[in-house]
Amino acid sequence: MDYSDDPEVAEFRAGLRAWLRDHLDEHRDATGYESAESVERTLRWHRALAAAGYVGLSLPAAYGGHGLPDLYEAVLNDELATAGAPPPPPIGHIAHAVADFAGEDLKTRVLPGLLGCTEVWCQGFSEPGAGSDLASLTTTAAPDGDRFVVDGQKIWTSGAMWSRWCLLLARTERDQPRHRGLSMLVVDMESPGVDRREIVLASGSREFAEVFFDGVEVPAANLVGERGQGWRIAMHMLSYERGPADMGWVGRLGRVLAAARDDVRSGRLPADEPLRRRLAAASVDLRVLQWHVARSLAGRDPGGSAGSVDKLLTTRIEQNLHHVVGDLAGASFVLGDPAPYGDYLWSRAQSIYGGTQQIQRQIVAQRVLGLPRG
Amino acid sequence: MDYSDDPEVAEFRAGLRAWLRDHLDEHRDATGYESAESVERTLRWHRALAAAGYVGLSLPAAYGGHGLPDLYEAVLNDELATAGAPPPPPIGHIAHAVADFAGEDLKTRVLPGLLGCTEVWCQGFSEPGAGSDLASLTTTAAPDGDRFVVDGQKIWTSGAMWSRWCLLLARTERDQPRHRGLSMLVVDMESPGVDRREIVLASGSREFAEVFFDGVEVPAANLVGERGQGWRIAMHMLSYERGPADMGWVGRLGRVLAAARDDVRSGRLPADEPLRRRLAAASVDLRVLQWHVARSLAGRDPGGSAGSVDKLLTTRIEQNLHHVVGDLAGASFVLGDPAPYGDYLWSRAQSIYGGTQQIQRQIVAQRVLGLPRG
Amino acid sequence: MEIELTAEQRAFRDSCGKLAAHLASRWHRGRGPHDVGPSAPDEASWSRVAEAGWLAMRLREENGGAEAGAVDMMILAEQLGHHAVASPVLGTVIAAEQLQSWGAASGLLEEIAEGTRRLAPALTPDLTGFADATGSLAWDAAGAEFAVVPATGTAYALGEPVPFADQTRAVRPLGEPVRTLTELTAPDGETAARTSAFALSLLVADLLGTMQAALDAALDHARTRVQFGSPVGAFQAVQQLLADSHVLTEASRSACWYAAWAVDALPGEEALRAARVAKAYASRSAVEVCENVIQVFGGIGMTWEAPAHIWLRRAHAARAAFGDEHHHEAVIAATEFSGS
Amino acid sequence: MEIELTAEQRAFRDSCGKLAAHLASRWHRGRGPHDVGPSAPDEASWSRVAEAGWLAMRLREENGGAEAGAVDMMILAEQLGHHAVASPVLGTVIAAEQLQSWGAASGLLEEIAEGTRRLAPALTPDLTGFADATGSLAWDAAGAEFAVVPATGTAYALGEPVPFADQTRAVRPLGEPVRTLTELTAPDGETAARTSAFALSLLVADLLGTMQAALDAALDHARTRVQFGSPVGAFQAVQQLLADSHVLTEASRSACWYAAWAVDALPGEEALRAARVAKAYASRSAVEVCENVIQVFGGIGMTWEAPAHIWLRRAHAARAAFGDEHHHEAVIAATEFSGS
Repeated sequence: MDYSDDPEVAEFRAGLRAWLRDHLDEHRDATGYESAESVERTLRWHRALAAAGYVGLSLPAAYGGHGLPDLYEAVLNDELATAGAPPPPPIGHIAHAVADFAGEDLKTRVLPGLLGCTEVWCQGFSEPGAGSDLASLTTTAAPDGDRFVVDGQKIWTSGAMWSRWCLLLARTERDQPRHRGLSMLVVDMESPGVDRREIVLASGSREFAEVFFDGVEVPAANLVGERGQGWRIAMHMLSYERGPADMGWVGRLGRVLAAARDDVRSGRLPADEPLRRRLAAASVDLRVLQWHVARSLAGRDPGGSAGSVDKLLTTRIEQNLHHVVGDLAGASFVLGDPAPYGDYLWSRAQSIYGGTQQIQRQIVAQRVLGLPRG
Repeated sequence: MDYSDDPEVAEFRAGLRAWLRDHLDEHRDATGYESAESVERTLRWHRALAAAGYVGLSLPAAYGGHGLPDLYEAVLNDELATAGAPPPPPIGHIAHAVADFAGEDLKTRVLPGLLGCTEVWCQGFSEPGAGSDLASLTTTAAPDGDRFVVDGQKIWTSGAMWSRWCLLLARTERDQPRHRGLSMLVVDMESPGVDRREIVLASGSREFAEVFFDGVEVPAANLVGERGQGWRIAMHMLSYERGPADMGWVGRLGRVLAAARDDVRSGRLPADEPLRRRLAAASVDLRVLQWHVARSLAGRDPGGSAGSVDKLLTTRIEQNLHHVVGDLAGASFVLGDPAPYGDYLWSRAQSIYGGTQQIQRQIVAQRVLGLPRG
Repeated sequence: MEIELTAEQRAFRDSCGKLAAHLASRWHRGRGPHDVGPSAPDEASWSRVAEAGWLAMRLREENGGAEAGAVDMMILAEQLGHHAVASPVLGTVIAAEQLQSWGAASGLLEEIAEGTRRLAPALTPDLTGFADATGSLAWDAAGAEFAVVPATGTAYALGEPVPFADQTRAVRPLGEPVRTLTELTAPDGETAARTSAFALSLLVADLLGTMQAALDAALDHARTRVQFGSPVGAFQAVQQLLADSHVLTEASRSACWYAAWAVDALPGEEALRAARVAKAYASRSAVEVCENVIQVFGGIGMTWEAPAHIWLRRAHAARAAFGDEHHHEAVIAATEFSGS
Repeated sequence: MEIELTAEQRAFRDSCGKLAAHLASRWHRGRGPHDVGPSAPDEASWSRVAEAGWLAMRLREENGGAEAGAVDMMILAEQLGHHAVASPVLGTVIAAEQLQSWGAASGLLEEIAEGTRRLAPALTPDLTGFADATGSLAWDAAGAEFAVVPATGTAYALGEPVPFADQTRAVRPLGEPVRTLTELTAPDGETAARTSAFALSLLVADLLGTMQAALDAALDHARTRVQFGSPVGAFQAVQQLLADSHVLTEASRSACWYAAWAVDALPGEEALRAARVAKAYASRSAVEVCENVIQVFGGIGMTWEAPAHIWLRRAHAARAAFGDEHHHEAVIAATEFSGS
């Protein structure tokens, strides 16, 4: 049992911290894909990271990656979140899908732009009629000679308003049941017939969009893997989307708590003993989450359903934390700066996105605990 | 909108309080059907209540009842609980089944003993294989000329160790599906073939038993209502078992909170501000429960599924209250007098007995809110 | 004991519901936070509010009112919450009730009752109660001309709305003094307690209407939205969430009814105690219900376009106004659970 | 970073599990509270405990020990919890660790290590920590001869067990002084913190074993018990309860491992901070899990005959020993969240 970093990881971490000390300040305003201006700032940040060698850490060096173990991605996310830096480009799972399944030609065509952060990508999975139920997707990509013709609608497509490319999960095999009929395609978002509509979230965030496909032609050469392999590739991607363990959530939540602690210690926000006690309980939760995530990262195979355990734990802790800091803020939770209320709203989304809490619990019950299906 | 008692109810309440002032002290040790001695004390208490006119309040006067509205039963339960008196005899639902469904002969034979509290009754519904699922009962009462022959096993039969009579729900119609095959019988517990086995609860309570029936003969004249009507009678009985609204639970929980308040005010138990705040929150819950129960009693038809709403609300409040008073007790929650820990254990049973919390929620979802069955 | 609405009250509820729905239809949350309609009602809407008698009904006859009971006002407030009405009816009614308790001149109260003069109540900066000094905030003040701090005998102009989580109500800082009200006299403790109880009971009703509307919408969604081949409302996990939400809503209704009845029926201090209990309970419950509702809606519930966040925001804001559960439970802890 | 048990540690866990199961088989909870077997082990059982080296392994070599790490002790403690072992192994180990930190004579420690002298730790009357005066209680003291309060340099005889919710452990009042230990010296702060961290880490492991055992049993029950035509574990509502319980158990395991590692790897104060966090988390979680387990068992879980209450009782008692979540969170609140 040893929770200390191995020497190489410690060295990587130290190098990253030094780099952040020198470069973070000029990028603090890289607030994501919200407007043309913020996209500009965000891409600058992503390219700075890429230039410094911090993008594609776990991808093969042959395609612009760095060939490091997954753990390094987690360290990167953790350090960025802890430093209050903007997140790294959310491309790891897309890059893995392409690197691990696409043919040589497609890899060579798209991976440099992806890993160099010169082009924005999005991921077209969810549909209005299929929230947590991916296998029921209805967007079709009808094979037609050396191309596919795509018709349908995607939703919750993060960054779609600004993306050049979309990794699309669509139905190519009409006669195959549910998930066996799906394939994965790289779609040029500038193709005729692609239409996008911004989704504004309750928090005011404008990161998501709906994407409509109306007779969009996609070259057959843009097929990732084989026809009918889409479900398998999607599951492979989701296995890299472990969330809590490697997405820097601990660092992010840690900053929320640290800000509350500073407010209390400095007297900026008065906290009576019941509130202080709830803050202490939230700090207990967060330290346990940190240790749990360390154990997850060190010990487990990527893609185990244990990811659902981590997600449930993180959601529970995050939602409680936001209740506590909301109560600490008192009237200023609803008055004045809307950002804390937006963060609270986001905490509510954690039990919905990426599989609702109900589904996550069911996955744990059935796949981890072996309970029978209802 | 008027929450004050009507004059007749106020008068009844005042009379009851006066009677309790004079008579309660000699009966405080009537602790239920736990041992021969406590049964003796309990029956003395029940007979005192009966003699004073407080048993069978809502039953027809013709059979020894008092012909008052249901509300009076609730007032009785509430006043007894608030005064810290032992509960009244738990016979209301049995008496209603007999009075509302049995033939004249059976009524005349058994109601005087029941309402006069000269004989103890129990209710044989639950079975080991059917917890919340009454329709799957397997105990049989095979018709055989002018009698039935009963074989099977009942569980959670309260007071069975000390009962003379059992109101038994058993399967008489072999060819009828599920609940249409059930009938209700009055079984003499002194019949050959009846065997009882005490169930000791985790709290140490010895109120329950298993009852085994091995070829027990029951005269056909002891059939309540018609053959195959058992399910309907059982549902009718359960409609009188509204629990929270009319069982004095508010008074009982009120006494738990009042004791905690006294301990804090007198300094017997130290309470820091977080605990005081949790006690205050529990007192908020309890007052709301009190108002909710008043509304339930005044407004709703007996037997509506709203009983499940009341049960869920009460359970939530009771379980939280016991967490708070347990924490207030500190180490003495686990050390010394085992009664508070037993009360806490009982609070956990509230979400199980009489239909688990899961089932109650499902009833609310499907019958009250009209959601589809899964 | 008669714990239900009379036939007359049910009819009033229905007529309130109709006008509330109309008012709601004139306000739009837009496509995002920068596109929200103003919460101040247009002239036509405000005229209909005044014509309906909502602003007048609670006042005493000599002030142009009809001396309606707090139960009737609760019925109105629940409908305002149910339709998330943006027009500042509660703010006006509460300001008038407070001014009447300070013996304000009939003329002013009549003008408020007729809707020709628009006032908002001034609350402390933490929104937990009526302001007794400057530095306060006018609550539910969309379109209001001024707010009075009775203890200072002064009416203040109002600044631009400050950012507020609730999109349907405006909170505005007090500006320059515009008028002095010399005739005011502090109410006795009994009256002051009753006035606070009245304000709290309206907020409880607003919370109740809000959570019931949210729950109703979630139930509709659960019956119709299909996932994994079934309506989501057929899944036991969703049923459990909705059942719990119904329990909390019904218990809040019980609390709301009692608190409203108590305002006029019990001594002031007792009424205030009941109102504190109801406000604490409904505040906690409304947030829990609205959070459950968003969970049931799933992704769509997190969008600006869906109404779920409007209810959640209104619930949080109404929870804060006149004190949330922590505020009131701290009072209860100090009075009922403090050591000797 | 290497966050897992070594092959050697897994083998040790299995051997601990075997002996723990054997010890558990020699204790019976009887048919009710008046029929519970004594929690003191018989001579044969205690000999096997001593032979297994459980009492000696943590002590320093010069005191007859093998200087085992806290992680190994955690492995042992988890198995003791898992099988709800009544023999007072933890009490003995903790008493020995404390005496060693006070520089007690090798002779005494060797006797404890060999199982020939049976000691229990003396805790404050609220069980939240080591006693520093008289009026204290000996914890996990079944069969113990005496308890030492090092600050007074005195060993005390022990009275009859007081009623205790946990049927598997005995708590006994300190009686007459029986012996003076003149050679004791108070440990420095670093050592004292580490000793407390060690005791806490064992309690956390005991809680972890307890909740895992309870959860395992509930899972077995859920897979086999049929209601409404299906195993109860197929119902989504039951699955949700069990999934949450698994999450709490795994998070508690993560906390347990870190806290145990920290005892020997980090400075004493840091180790103690980690142990407080783990104890707070596991205390809260163990109760929640055991309550969920009883819910899944349904009626049968409420009987004396079923083991569910034994786990719940042990969880509550281990939660209280060396401080529950409220105790430790109050310390954290005071040190980390107090105003300037």
